[in-house]
Amino acid sequence: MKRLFPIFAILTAALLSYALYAALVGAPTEQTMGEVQRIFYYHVPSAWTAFLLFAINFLASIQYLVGMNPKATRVANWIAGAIAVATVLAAYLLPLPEGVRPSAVATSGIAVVGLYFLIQRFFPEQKVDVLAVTTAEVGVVFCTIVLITGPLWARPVWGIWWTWDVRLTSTLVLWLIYVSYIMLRRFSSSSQTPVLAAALAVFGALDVPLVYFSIWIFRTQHPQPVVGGGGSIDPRMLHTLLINWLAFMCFAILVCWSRYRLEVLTRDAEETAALEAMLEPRSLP
Amino acid sequence: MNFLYAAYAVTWIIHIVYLGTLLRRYTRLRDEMKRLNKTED
Amino acid sequence: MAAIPWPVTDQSPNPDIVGSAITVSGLVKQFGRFAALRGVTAEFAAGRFYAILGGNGAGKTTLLRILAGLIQPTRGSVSCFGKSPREMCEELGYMAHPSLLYDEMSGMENLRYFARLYGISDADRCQDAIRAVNLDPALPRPVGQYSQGMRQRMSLARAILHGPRVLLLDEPFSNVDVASATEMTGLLGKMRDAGRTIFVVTHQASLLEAVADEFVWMEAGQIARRSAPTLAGSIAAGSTKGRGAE
Amino acid sequence: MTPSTSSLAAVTLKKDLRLEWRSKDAINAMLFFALLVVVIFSFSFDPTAEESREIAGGLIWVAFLFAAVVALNQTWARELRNDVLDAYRVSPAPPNSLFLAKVLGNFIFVSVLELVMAPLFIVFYNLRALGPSYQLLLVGALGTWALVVNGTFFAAMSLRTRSREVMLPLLLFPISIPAILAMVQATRNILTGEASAQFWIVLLGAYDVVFTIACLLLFETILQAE
Repeated sequence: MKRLFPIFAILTAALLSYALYAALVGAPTEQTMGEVQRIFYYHVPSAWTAFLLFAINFLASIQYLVGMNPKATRVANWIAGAIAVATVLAAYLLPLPEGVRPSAVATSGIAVVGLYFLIQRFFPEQKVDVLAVTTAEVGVVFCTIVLITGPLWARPVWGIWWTWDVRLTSTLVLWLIYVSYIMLRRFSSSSQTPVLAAALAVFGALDVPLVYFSIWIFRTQHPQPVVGGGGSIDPRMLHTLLINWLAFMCFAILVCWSRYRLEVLTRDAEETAALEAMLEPRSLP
Repeated sequence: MNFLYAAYAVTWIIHIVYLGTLLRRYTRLRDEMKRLNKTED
Repeated sequence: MAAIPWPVTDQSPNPDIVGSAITVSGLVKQFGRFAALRGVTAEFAAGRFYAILGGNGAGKTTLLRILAGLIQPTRGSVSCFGKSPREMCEELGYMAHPSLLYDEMSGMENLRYFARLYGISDADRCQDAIRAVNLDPALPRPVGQYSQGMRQRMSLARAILHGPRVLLLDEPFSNVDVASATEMTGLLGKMRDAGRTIFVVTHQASLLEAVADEFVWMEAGQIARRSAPTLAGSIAAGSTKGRGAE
Repeated sequence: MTPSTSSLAAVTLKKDLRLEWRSKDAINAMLFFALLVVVIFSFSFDPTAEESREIAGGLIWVAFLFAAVVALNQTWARELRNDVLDAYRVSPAPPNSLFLAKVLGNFIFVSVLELVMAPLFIVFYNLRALGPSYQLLLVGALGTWALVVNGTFFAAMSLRTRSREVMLPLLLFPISIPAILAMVQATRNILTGEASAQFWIVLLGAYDVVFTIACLLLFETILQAE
């Protein structure tokens, strides 16, 4: 495992440089937005990565909460299985919005549930909490990048830094929730911090659809100067985007890997320190 | 065009700063481990 | 204390609770960079009176709180009559260093409320519990204006109100005058005789020499020694330092 | 033998109200605080009729939010004195009774504050609803519940943190964003009478249902997480 890390790091570096070249030189220049559109190759992969990390955090948090009780674990596993079946059925039986393929819905449903079981299989007990810490923190880093590159793109293209657009605002709220998640972890004085944090993550996940929905309605009531959208994407652009996404995913895995090891070591050190502190001589009354 | 470079710069600055904090935490942890091992002997 | 009709005699010792009442194995409790317990393994028999003794930070209170189900151990397990402390909470009576009472309400009002938490809406049982600790149920004063000794006794009344099989008491005699303390130990001794298991965490071991069945000495988060209830060997225990706890 | 959740919640609520009545710790300070908030808002935002109608929804709810946070921070203060909360935690009483009692208590408390503040706003800002004004009551009740149910939960969560009083708004505000948006928009729509507030009321109701269920499911875990 340890030898794998540098190999993976070198591969990621190579992939990132190729992706950068593809983004800056390889991809064609967009007609209406010009060169600035190339921010897109950094902005969008970062956003997808951040959302994926937050999703993993949510699954890990649920896992942690139900993992405290074997009965709850069993119930949750059945529910997860039922959700997978329900998404597949819904994908093929219910009418879907224009342009959404049933296979896409079915695959994503199965993927999320599969991820849940993968986490359960490979991250038992306390490890799942380490995973939650890691993904939340790295997710916030990526989300911060999304929030900064977003306005840098919007300013030259739309003429404004910020608009209360659905995606922008939802991302901002998600960022706020996860910053408060990290704060809670830092300020907690409980020996059961993971439980508190996991509960907050579940609340955050419940909040996101409500945020998305409310802002969506809010925005349709207040038309904003959002331009563009629609139309098909140049295949070379799509290629560049996907390469960049792959590169950023690898980079995220690399960072998570380091963070994960750091957290494991910190906890070990804490335990050793705690036991050592007890051994210092003290006197009976 | 400036915006493009600004965006790229910001992205990497944030990543590097975060990696820097990770590195700092690592070194601090290593020091502590060393100290703990010493007291154990 | 003349007669203690309740809760000492209302319940004869349950025949199925012979043998060990509480078993703990490998208890470790870590609070961040501080470990309060580091591997406590012990068996405690039913119907006995244990005094848990030890210096500050020896882990006495943490052990008691784990037995009460208030905190979860980092590692290790607790079994109370074969169940977890949370499942047995109706059979546990817990008294902490703070009074666990509302200062603004009178003793009786407090007990009426806490009785409801155990599903008891019978005022007589509250009155009996207050009388058992030798206080007057009709006292209208709010608990905040009680003396420390009265407050501790009222707190004991709250802990024994529902007739628990196991009593967990943390420093019940701190700041209590000797007369009240002797009364309280007498009551506890009678409750033990009625088949209840009693744990008392205290600094004042001398008060319990007469009534306790066993002294449990804790040191540096472990049980250092279990001995007959006498202070004679305490100096030897005090000199056992740190790691030599096995 | 364990008492039912609702009857125990009623007993606990009665006990809380009685204690509050006896000590009047919080209510007097809170009422004065609420008054101050309204007066300062009136200075800060010029209350001329037409504009004020547009922004009043936001102003009122922001003021209520501040007052509510101060009230919510007091929720567990009484249970922490003498560690009374531990007495609850060792008992077989269902944790959700305690939660419901606290939520209802806070709901009453914050409603009283709002009832004091609302007329002041109406007077200072010369407000009059152009839309169906009975809906304001519904928005008020649902909005207050949204704040109070999550607020009580997060106040319990921040019991286990350092700098408790600061933690509560940090946890509560991000999660409350959709609810606040819904309250503000509904109030604005009703005051200006330009659009229907129906969607926002439904959203607020959905928010209340979702988070009430989530709180009831998770409160025991939080309460026992020491």
